[in-house]
Amino acid sequence: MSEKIGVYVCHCGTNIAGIVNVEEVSQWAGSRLKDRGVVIARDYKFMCSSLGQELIEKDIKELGLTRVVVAACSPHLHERTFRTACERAGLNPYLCELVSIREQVSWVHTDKIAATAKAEAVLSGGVERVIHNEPLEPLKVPIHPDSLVVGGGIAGIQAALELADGGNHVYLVEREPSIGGHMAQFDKTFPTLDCSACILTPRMVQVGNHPNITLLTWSEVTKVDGYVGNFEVAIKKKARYVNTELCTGCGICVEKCPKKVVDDVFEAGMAKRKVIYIPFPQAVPNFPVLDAPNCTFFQKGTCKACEKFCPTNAIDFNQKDEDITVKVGNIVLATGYDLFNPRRIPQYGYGRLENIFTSLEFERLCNASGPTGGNIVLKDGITPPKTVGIVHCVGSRDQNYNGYCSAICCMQSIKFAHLVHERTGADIYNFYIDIRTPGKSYEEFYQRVLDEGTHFVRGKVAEVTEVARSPEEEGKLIIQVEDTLIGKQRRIPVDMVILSAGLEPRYDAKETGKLFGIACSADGWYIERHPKLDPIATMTEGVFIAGCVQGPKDIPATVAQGAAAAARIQGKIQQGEITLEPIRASINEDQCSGCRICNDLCPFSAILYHEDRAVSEINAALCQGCGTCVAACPAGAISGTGFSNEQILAQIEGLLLLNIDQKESKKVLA
Amino acid sequence: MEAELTFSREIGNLMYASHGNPIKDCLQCGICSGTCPAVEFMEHSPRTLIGMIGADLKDEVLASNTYWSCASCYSCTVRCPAGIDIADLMYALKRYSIWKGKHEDLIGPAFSEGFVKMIVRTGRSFEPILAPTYLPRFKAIDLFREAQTASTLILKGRMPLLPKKLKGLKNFQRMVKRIIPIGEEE
Amino acid sequence: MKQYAYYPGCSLESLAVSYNLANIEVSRKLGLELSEIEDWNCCGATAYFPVDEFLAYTLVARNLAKGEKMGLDFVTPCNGCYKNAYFTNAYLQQDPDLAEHINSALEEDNLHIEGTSKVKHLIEVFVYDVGLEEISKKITHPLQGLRVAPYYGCQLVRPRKNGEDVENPRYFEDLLSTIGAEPVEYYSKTHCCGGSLIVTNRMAALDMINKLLQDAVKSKADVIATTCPMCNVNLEVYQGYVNREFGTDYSVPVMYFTQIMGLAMGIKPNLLGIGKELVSGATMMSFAKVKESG
Amino acid sequence: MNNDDTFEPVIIGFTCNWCSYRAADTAGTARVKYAPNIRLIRLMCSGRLDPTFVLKALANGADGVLITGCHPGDCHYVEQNYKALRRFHLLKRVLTQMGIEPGRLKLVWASAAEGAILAAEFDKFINEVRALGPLNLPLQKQKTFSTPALEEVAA
Repeated sequence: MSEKIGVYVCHCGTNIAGIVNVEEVSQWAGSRLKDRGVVIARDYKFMCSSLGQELIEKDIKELGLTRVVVAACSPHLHERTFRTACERAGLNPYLCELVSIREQVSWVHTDKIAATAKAEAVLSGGVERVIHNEPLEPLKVPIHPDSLVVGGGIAGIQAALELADGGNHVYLVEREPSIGGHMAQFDKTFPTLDCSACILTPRMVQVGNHPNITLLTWSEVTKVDGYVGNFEVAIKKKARYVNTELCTGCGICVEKCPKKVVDDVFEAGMAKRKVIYIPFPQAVPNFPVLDAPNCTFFQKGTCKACEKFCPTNAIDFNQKDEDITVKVGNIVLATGYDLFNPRRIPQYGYGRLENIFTSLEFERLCNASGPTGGNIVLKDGITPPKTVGIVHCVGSRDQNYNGYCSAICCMQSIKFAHLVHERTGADIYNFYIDIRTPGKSYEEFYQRVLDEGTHFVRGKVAEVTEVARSPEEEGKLIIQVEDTLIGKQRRIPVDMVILSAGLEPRYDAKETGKLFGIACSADGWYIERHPKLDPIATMTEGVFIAGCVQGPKDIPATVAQGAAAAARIQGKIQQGEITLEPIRASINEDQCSGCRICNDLCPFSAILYHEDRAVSEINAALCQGCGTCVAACPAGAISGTGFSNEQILAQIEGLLLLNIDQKESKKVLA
Repeated sequence: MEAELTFSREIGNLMYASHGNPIKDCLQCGICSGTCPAVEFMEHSPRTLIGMIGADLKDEVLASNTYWSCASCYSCTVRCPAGIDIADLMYALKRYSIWKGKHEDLIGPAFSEGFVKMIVRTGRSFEPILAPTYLPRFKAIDLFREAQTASTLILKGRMPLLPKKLKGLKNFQRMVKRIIPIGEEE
Repeated sequence: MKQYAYYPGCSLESLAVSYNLANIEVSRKLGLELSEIEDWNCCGATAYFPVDEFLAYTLVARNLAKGEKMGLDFVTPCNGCYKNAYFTNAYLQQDPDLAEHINSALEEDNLHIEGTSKVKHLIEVFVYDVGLEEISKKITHPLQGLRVAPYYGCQLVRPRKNGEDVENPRYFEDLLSTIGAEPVEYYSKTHCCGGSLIVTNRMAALDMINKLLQDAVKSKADVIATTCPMCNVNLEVYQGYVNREFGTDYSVPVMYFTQIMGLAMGIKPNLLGIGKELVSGATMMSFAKVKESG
Repeated sequence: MNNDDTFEPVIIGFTCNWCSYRAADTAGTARVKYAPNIRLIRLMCSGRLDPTFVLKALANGADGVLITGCHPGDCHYVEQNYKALRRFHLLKRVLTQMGIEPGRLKLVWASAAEGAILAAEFDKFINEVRALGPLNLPLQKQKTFSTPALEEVAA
């Protein structure tokens, strides 16, 4: 039996009608496409208005339409509107097609005749396509109420707390021995200058004690299976060699441990730590971890000092890595950033010359709990600097390294200038290309630091050298730069240089992304679902991103994203189940030859292979509907709902007006 | 819609290998000037010159001695954060100024032209032929020193008195003429 | 015996004859044959580009084409020639239009170029093709205690070719340690000597030379080792000019890296063209002699 | 160089739902103008592009086919646009073997933001195809009404 198709052409005021002769289009459809099943064709001022929608609903009920085509704006705008309208009238929403004659016709063309002709062709394509549409039911999957948060920095902490306070269980996985992330290493936070630790540690403690949070530090996610609402996540708990059941965190083991190594994680290489250690005093959890590769016992089989002195016999040299699996409904990725390594810019002398610090090293240097107890001094540990140079944009805004702006370096450098001024009264030079202070009371902070007498020199530093060309340069670090505002070459001798190194994606961001089925941009940051309207969701349903994994950002923005991600998940959990667009691929087992070509094509590993029956099968909930497998299947055994071969081939014929009389079509094509 | 020919476009068209050089991407950060070993001898720093090109100050740019002071050491090129091959840009300006016959005052242009003419004549570079192209512009004392140096070099056997010529010189010259019509005086 | 298409460049027939001698001697000792490209022409140094970009490519391409014909890697001991050859070759490879244009001119000389052969600087051939391992085996008179300032110059390392370290390269130092000498760390090892300005902007050039010598002397170098005739002439012949100009009293010997290698391999100084320099190399020769007698 | 001035090519463009289709929308919203010769089909991903779509379009009267997708590395399905790239190269060869100018098929990357760029690419390609002239395939001569699409409805 042939379909009864209703065609509706929208004027969109004059947006469409101004260029496209909408009346002609609807008449053309009514007559020329009659034998294609079009029983009614109308045009109306605003199809999306309630009156316009009622028009459709009325026709569906009275004329018994089996298909609907609306020629109006982009489906991204109103597809849902018209589909719901059809649903109200008892027609399966997926039997309604929206073709764009505004964004892709009236707004981009000027010749009325040609535009009208194209509108007709586009419409005819829609009609041919809709004939092959199938009634679909949206997929509903239950949401597991537990969530996983990966990364224990401030973003992850925020997300975890919001979720837990909302009464949902959270697994917080952190690969370091303690949560806290970069923020725990900072001294002060701009622009308010409140002590980073003072505002962070309470949150960390909350996480530690929260009944709804399972804290898994010194652990890493190794495998992610399943799909939104029903993830199954494998986590490796690395051996701590400390039985946390017995350990009281008294710290005697650390005290007694005879061996020290450089701590290049928390202290950024600025200080040493014991081989068995608690990363920092306020660490959560407060259990020590034993660094086996460096441990004398593991190297030589002797020592065991920690074990001897432990009052509760909590040291366990036989502890092994432990693999656990958890079931969660949603995931937040908050794995943060790595610092750009200034060694990559040899002319800045980092690692070659004394008294050149990275931003992170300097944070430790002026941190009260840091190696110098917060005294800003040169490498000799006593002399305070008389002049300090702070270099902005190190590794950022530079095609030789990272093209993007790291967003926080300007404010960070200005903060450093203030701290140095406050604690040493030294002469300070900031070398910048542009000053970027786009945040609440950021500009005011900049003004304040200007007011403190810090020199701001506009110019990208050419090099930092110890080679003196004049007596006053002897024994100093000389910063060579063009002061672009006065157009003069300057060589500025300083005692200390701080390199405001940029932010980079984690070295292993790509692999992590693969693990969770999300993609990295060219820069290496994770791609959000929409850069403006959906910055925390990803293309993988149920996986969210928060903080610097999505791109460089300051603490407030990071916290906001953590909270936002949590709120999104909260909502999903409340719904109990989620509906997925039924645009999915499915395999007809009778046609499947079991060649397995499709298996490796799927980036979401939604296709599993049944050895026994030698056929492949697609997990509808995992499938994202890209259709690559459909196109690739040599046996034509895979079909994609919503984008089937029939639909597309028919649309091609429609667009080329094969469906109507040739003489006529010539006229239209011309 | 043909955009009008700005100076920066004109110059861009003179840089084939660097695909016109992304001059407009310049951040005016000044790392080129800060790096340049000859900057103290330039009327305008490389950064300023690029700015002037962007501002379409054609005459001022061509009048500047900056590009003739470039030693083509490429230090700026490798450091430019915008990926501009500044040394190549300087070459382009040199070409432009030679064509427009600017800078009779400087040695650079005469030297380059003399050099090329010599190559076209013999196929090899050879100081004694080259010297006359620039020596006249030297001060007497400098001339004397040049001569001194030359004679010592000759004694050390480091300066042959007869130029070498290519065997396939005729072909060579026809080849050159395929590219540019200079060396006609042959 | 590995063969290379050898392009000495003009200066090696005049100002840098000794460089040419040393190159051939040392290469032979290392089992390399430098077969000179027949009837090569000047590559234009830095003086072509100001006149015509395509002419510059064509003149370089002629030599490259001859090298390609020999089916050997193209090797040159001159930084300027090297940079010109390397990039011309690369451009011709990447850009068929340019290649066509250039080839239309080369036809006049019955030549054709594909841009397929590899272009190398002699020092790269030694360090990477031969290898420090092999070289060390040939060292009979290691130059113990000789403090050498390795001078890379500009166009050996710049512009960047493929992601190598252009700011702080190390291979020259490694080569020097291999022959028993003591490479000194000094600031300006890749800074410009102003070679291309010595005629056109004398003051600028002398200023650069001055800074360079200053750093070399400060680092207590007995000798500066160069990889380029232009740099060498600049640093050596014009040392007197610098002294006159800045009231300094430099007398730092400047030698070609192959000359120094040659000494360490026990090759007779005169075979290496030593003795032709204006700044006496006596101070450094003492080291070599000590070795020879002992 | 166009021999027949009255000739207006018809071009089918395959777009990715996440980038190029949105780019076309962006072009619309920004009122960027381009020639009306191109008609777009929305796929979920350029990876969905079945080579037969292209051949079908050409066989049924299109003078050129434009494939568009997300920039490499930006694919919303991680890496499927690379598969499109592979198929594109394959198709080029097939077309050449069939005696069809490979210039009638083109691949363009466009992100959702690059409306203006995409519009410019449309015009560029339309002109390229116009220069190639009409595609006259033997198959095209006997175009009939009975296409698979029709039979199904009739049944």
